[in-house]
Amino acid sequence: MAERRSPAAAFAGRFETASASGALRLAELPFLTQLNVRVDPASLAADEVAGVLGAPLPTEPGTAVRSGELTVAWLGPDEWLVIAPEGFRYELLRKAVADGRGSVVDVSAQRTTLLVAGPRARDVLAHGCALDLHPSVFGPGRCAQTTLARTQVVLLPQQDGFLVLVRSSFAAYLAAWLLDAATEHLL
Amino acid sequence: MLLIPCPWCGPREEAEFHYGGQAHVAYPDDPSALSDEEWARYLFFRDNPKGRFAERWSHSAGCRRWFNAVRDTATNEIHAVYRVGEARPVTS
Amino acid sequence: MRRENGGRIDRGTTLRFTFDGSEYTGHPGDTLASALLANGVRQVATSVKLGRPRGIVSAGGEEPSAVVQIEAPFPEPMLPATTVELYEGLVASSLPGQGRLATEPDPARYDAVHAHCDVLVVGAGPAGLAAARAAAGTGARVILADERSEPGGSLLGTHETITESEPDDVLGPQEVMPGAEWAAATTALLDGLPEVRVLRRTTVIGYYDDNYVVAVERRTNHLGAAAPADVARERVWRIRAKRVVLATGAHERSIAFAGNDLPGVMLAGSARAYANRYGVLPGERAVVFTANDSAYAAAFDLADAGAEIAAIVDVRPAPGAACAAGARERGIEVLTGHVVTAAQGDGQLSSVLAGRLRPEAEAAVGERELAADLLLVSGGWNPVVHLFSQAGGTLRYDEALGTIVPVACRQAVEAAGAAKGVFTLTGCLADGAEAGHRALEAALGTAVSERYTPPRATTETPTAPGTAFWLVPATDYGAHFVDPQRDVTVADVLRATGAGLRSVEHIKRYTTAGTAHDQGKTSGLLTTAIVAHALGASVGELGSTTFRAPYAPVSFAALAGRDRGSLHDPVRVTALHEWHVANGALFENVGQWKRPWYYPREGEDMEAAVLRECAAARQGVAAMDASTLGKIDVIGPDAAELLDRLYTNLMSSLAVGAIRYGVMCRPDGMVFDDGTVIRLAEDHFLVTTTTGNAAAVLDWMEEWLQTEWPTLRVHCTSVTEQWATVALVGPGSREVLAGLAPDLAVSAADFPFMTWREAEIAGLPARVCRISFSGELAYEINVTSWDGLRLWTAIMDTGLVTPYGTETMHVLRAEKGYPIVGQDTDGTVTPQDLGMAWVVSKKKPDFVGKRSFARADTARADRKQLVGLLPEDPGFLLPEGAHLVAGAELPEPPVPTLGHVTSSYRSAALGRTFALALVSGGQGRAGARLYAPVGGVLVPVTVTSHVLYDPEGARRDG
Amino acid sequence: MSPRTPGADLPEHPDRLWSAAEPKSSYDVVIVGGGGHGLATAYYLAKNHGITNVAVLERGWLAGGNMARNTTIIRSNYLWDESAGIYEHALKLWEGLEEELDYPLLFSQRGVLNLAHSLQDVRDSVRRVHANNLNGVDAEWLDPEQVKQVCPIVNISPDVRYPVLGATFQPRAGIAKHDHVAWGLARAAAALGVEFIEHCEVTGLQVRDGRVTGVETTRGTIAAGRVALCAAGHTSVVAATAGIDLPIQSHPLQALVSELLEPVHPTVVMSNAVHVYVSQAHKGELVMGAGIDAANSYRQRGAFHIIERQMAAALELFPVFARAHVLRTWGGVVDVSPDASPIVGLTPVENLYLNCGWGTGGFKATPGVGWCFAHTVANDEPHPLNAPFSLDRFTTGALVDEHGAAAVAH
Repeated sequence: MAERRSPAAAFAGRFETASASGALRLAELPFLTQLNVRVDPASLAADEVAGVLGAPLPTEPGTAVRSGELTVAWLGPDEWLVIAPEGFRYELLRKAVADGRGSVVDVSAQRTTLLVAGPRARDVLAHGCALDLHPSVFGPGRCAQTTLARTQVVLLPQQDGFLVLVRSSFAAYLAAWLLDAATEHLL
Repeated sequence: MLLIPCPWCGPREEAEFHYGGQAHVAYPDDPSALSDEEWARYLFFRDNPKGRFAERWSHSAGCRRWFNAVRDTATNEIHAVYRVGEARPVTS
Repeated sequence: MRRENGGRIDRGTTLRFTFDGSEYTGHPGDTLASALLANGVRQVATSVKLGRPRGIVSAGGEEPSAVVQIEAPFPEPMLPATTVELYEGLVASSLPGQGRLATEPDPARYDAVHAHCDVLVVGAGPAGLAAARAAAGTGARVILADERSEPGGSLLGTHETITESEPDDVLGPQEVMPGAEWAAATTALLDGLPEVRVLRRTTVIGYYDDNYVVAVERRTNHLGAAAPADVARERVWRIRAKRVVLATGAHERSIAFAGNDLPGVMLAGSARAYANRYGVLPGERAVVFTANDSAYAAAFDLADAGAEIAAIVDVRPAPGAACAAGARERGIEVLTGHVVTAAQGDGQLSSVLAGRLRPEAEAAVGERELAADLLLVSGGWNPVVHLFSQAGGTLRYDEALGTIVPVACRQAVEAAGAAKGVFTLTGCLADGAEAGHRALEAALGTAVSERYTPPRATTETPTAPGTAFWLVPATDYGAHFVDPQRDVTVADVLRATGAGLRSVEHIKRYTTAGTAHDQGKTSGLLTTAIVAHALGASVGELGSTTFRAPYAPVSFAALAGRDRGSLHDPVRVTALHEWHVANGALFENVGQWKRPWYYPREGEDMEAAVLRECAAARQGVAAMDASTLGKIDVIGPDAAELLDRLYTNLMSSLAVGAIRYGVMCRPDGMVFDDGTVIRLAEDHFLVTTTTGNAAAVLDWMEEWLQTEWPTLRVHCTSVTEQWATVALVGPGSREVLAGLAPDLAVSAADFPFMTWREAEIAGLPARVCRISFSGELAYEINVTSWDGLRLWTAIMDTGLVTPYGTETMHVLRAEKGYPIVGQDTDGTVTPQDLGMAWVVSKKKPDFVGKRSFARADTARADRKQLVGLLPEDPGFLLPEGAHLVAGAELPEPPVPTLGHVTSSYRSAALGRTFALALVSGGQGRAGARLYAPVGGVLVPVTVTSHVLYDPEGARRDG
Repeated sequence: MSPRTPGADLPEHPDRLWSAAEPKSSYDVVIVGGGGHGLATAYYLAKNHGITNVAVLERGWLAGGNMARNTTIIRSNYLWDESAGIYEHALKLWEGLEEELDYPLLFSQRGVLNLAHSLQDVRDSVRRVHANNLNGVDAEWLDPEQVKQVCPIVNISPDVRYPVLGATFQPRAGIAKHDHVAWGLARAAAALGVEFIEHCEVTGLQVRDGRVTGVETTRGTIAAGRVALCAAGHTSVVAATAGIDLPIQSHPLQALVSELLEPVHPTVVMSNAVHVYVSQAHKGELVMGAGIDAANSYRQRGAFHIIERQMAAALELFPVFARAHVLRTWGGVVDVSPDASPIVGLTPVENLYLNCGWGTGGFKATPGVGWCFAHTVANDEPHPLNAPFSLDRFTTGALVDEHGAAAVAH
């Protein structure tokens, strides 16, 4: 039986080639667990969720918190994205928001995660992202839902680059776009 | 490209937003009680001032939240943004 | 003619180029214009209407005359020779007013980049460099953009000298240095700062709302054929700046006199730049015609470089003292109170007529003929206020300066230096530094005590106030050119005012002045002044016309950037896409999605393939990738209530485990979308939408939830790509499913129509829905999109299943009379029109669209309604889009239409062609004969029910 | 040295156009708005109905609004019978207008191609062609090869993102020169006695007992027997002063022009799917229209990203345009109605007449709407061709929905 397949799997080789010079590191981080969490941040359920996650839900727009292997990114005033390692069990989270107190929707396969890192990462993204990606305003601990090229993404700045979460059906387009945008930066 | 201050996410490019037309046009409580004229007004008639205009935007490529803005349609200057359900602020 | 030395050119390197078929040489640092002048080429263009010879007038982007065609390395129309940097192998030709496009696609790369800064400084002349230096001091983020290859602006074309006011740890002690050196040193300093970016060859073309500034960088053009293919030739910079300083300098303007378009007539400051920057003397014997002091500096520099200055013709009673002294020193005759009445020559300037300006006389008369091959003209300087105006800034005519100056702007911008009418070098340096500091403080929102003290000029171009002088009076204005590129003369302007026109806008349109390649950079104000003269008004009264983007011409390709070819618009694909490609599918664009259209086998055309795929679905088993359907997770205590309000039918009554088809309307009652609703739990639904409307439906739900019904406790989340969906269709589908899911009870009783089950299919966790868009026994199997390919492969590996595409899906559903939103509807169709009154709840007090069904028009009996059509010739395929008429003969137009064919197919199941159509009063016309005019023939058709296949629904349970 | 290119310049305007007038205290008819529609209405009021005591009030310079800013495409290949009726009437008038006005309008029937890029586009296009044929509007469906014959520079390669699958072609369609049209109408109307008052902004409508009696302007009050609104994007603002709300919204629409180029583009190409329409005007410049800004605005300038997108789409269709240059961009303010069709007819206020909501279709309708609107004003009754475009269609629901199929949704 065939293996399961991630949306940008076909780009693995090209990502590797593009990463060879050290100017840029491109890779897909496939099969991460992603959960869309909706809950009133002022509710007891939110506290329970925080308890399960081991970190309070970030309430400042455009921020993300890390808790061990988890990243919790603000998506909206009552909406978060939990990014966890593959296979993360979220029954406790579901329970925390049960009985109409909120929702947890598994969106792990809805988006895939691309790593854009290295010294030229910011320059590459600047070809298609209108946000100010300067580390003084968009460094680790921030997050943003925005547009990259002609598709919507969630951006999570890291110490050395960015995680770019993209809808699976757009992943091939965005991968091709990133490789194209990287052209000059790899010369 | 306007820079629209999303009440949640802060200033973002106009292209991230979806325009929603005039704000504060409530869906009628009981449409069946309306005359055809009244229903037509709800369906099709919206203010179109040259000047300050309370309008709806959705930060569709960002936090997906609808909000209201007071924008001057003669200059495109945005004088205020406010959340759905809040009263239109006085912007002089 | 090239001087023996001097100029910022690399004399050690020779570049060969061709102009109008002749070969010439030049040097790096040359423009095409300077190289042509160095080679003695005077005529570089022919005028568009009058066919007059034209030469080089300026040394910059304001050039109104010398517009050339690049032929090689790649054809490019209409570039000012003054902005084309010379490169090896350049081939150019003169133009008769129209450029020529390449016939081959442009191989070059173009891209765009976003940038953000605290302060953007536009223009790297003395004011701009000082501004950038002042703004960059504290580590602020600064962008300095300049359109030339080398920063320095006017400093590159003069011999002015500068000294720093304070010793500088980078630039060193207070040395007196040539301005160009200071510019280079300052630029080097700026280049070294990590948060400063100096953009050379970058023209700011547009200033938009919220300090959005667009610039175009020309990155490889100056390399000619050596330009690397992987480097973007041009780059669009989309800059958001907290503050902007416009140090865009000033353009010199001409004066209207007879023959002022003759090759050899040149703006004085430009001639000076050719001599100093390019080491080129544009003529050997020059006359200078001026209304201000600045042209004296040009005269002196040319004289010092070896040209003969025949005379300076100055309209003023006297020049400034320094100018008078300088002329005396050099033995140059100054004719004060004089004007040039004509430039003369055959194809190029050979002499100049000058005469006394007599205010009482109707016309100035040429009294002296001065032999000359060069005439330097200065009618004054116009601040480059284009970007300030684009930003929404107001302008005014300054009587004392005789020009338009910026006043105020709502946006965070200010002008500095010559761009705001400061014309001394020391003044520009000081003004630039001030503006840069102000911008820095405003951008940071705080006072900054550290401050850059600007340098001062140690030699200055004299700048005693000029006089605003526009027009040499004459009896015939037929050769007094206002806009040489459009061949507009003073006579044309007078004709326009004579026709009754009073507005400058009308007159520009009447004459076409200002509409050429240069967009009137040097001619705009002159035109206004001539109109004022003609109307007896003041220049200030007439005001300035609007400046529009782009400031300078910008290539289409630069604006298009990388959004070309496969990157033009995202291609959305499903998890199964690679399989479809590998198995020969042809694809249909559905919105941004690529969907398999059909899978032709060897030798099959579309018709054969679709008949085969349809037969498989009706007689065996077939499968389609249905992953593109929109999927929305709707959860919360009020989820059912939300769906009740948005769908025309009732959803709250749906049992957990069951599925219902639903239709959504807009408030106007017209069908917006349709799909299935799956009840996963009491408070949990999965809604499917059409492929094209997935995003619109989610937006629709959010809009109502957030803006109208915020108290409803519901959350909607897109899960379109979470799931891969495979439709398994056909009488044999149960067997195939059973084989793949041994633990699933698949009998019709155990797994009834319109229910769903969780199951393991091919070892994969799946949700199976028993729904059908074909009328056959069918299942939709959902697995996570990671598993999509495994599921699909497992299904195909059974060897029993035929893959089918959207075309077959269309045929199958049409045979059953199922409409496709967007194909059988067009935004003017209600559910009732589709014969689906059953989907419109009578129980619910309200739902979106309900009120509109009570309007007069939606109640009409003759509305267009969905029907089936059977062509009387069962082999005739009606074209989709064909119309229907009542009579067997076509009267003269206009002929009222009864409706049109929305879908039309050959049906394997029906053994004939059929169609769906929207027909006026169609539901009452069953059995009627109508006619479709097709290719000049009236094709008879019979109206039937829109459900043509298995109307009793006998096949759905297999 | 190449010779100068013939045809690169335009025919001269006449030596006499019109004279600016000072406002009189009263007119039989005051037309608000001196754009193409106002001028055409004035002309036909005078010519067809003998009503010559007419003033056209213009807040700026005559024909300086959308008339001066549009891309001058003229066609009548609309889908619905109602639309085809009025646009085809206009096209027939265009065909005789140059002679009638004795003015070189540069009306060039070079044909218009409307491209189809998806299977649904094809269905919609074929539907429109068949509808046009029934309405006596010339229209044909062309396959990609035929498209290439009409316009050789169109890229019909199947490998592009949205390939050209065919096009509708209206041979009688084309372009004209907007200023010439406006000035031709103005000159002819002036000759019949119509007065033009420029820099005269209407700030209010005077209404007494449900009847309009005059207009307040920046140049004083002017009494009027009848008032005809032809203010395009600004109609809402003027109508509001008489208490009339209109179902229209004003949006910026952009256009741009290139430098003069040797002839490469022999027809007009429109592509709704990718928001491009382009022709090569008489002097040789490429004239292109872009998409409409989403948000209401009266700023005569649109957003830059719309131009960028338009260019990307334009180069997909016309790769040879790559190194052409944009010389100038500009914007107009278009008044868009809910069904993308105009509103022409009577109003709840007696003697006040409405002509608005033309969106992007105003220029091509100029003589047709002038003819019909003049009839409406002169007879206090809609002309049969504009009767379907009444304001009350929004109440009954009898819209003339020219949006066509919105999105393909299967």
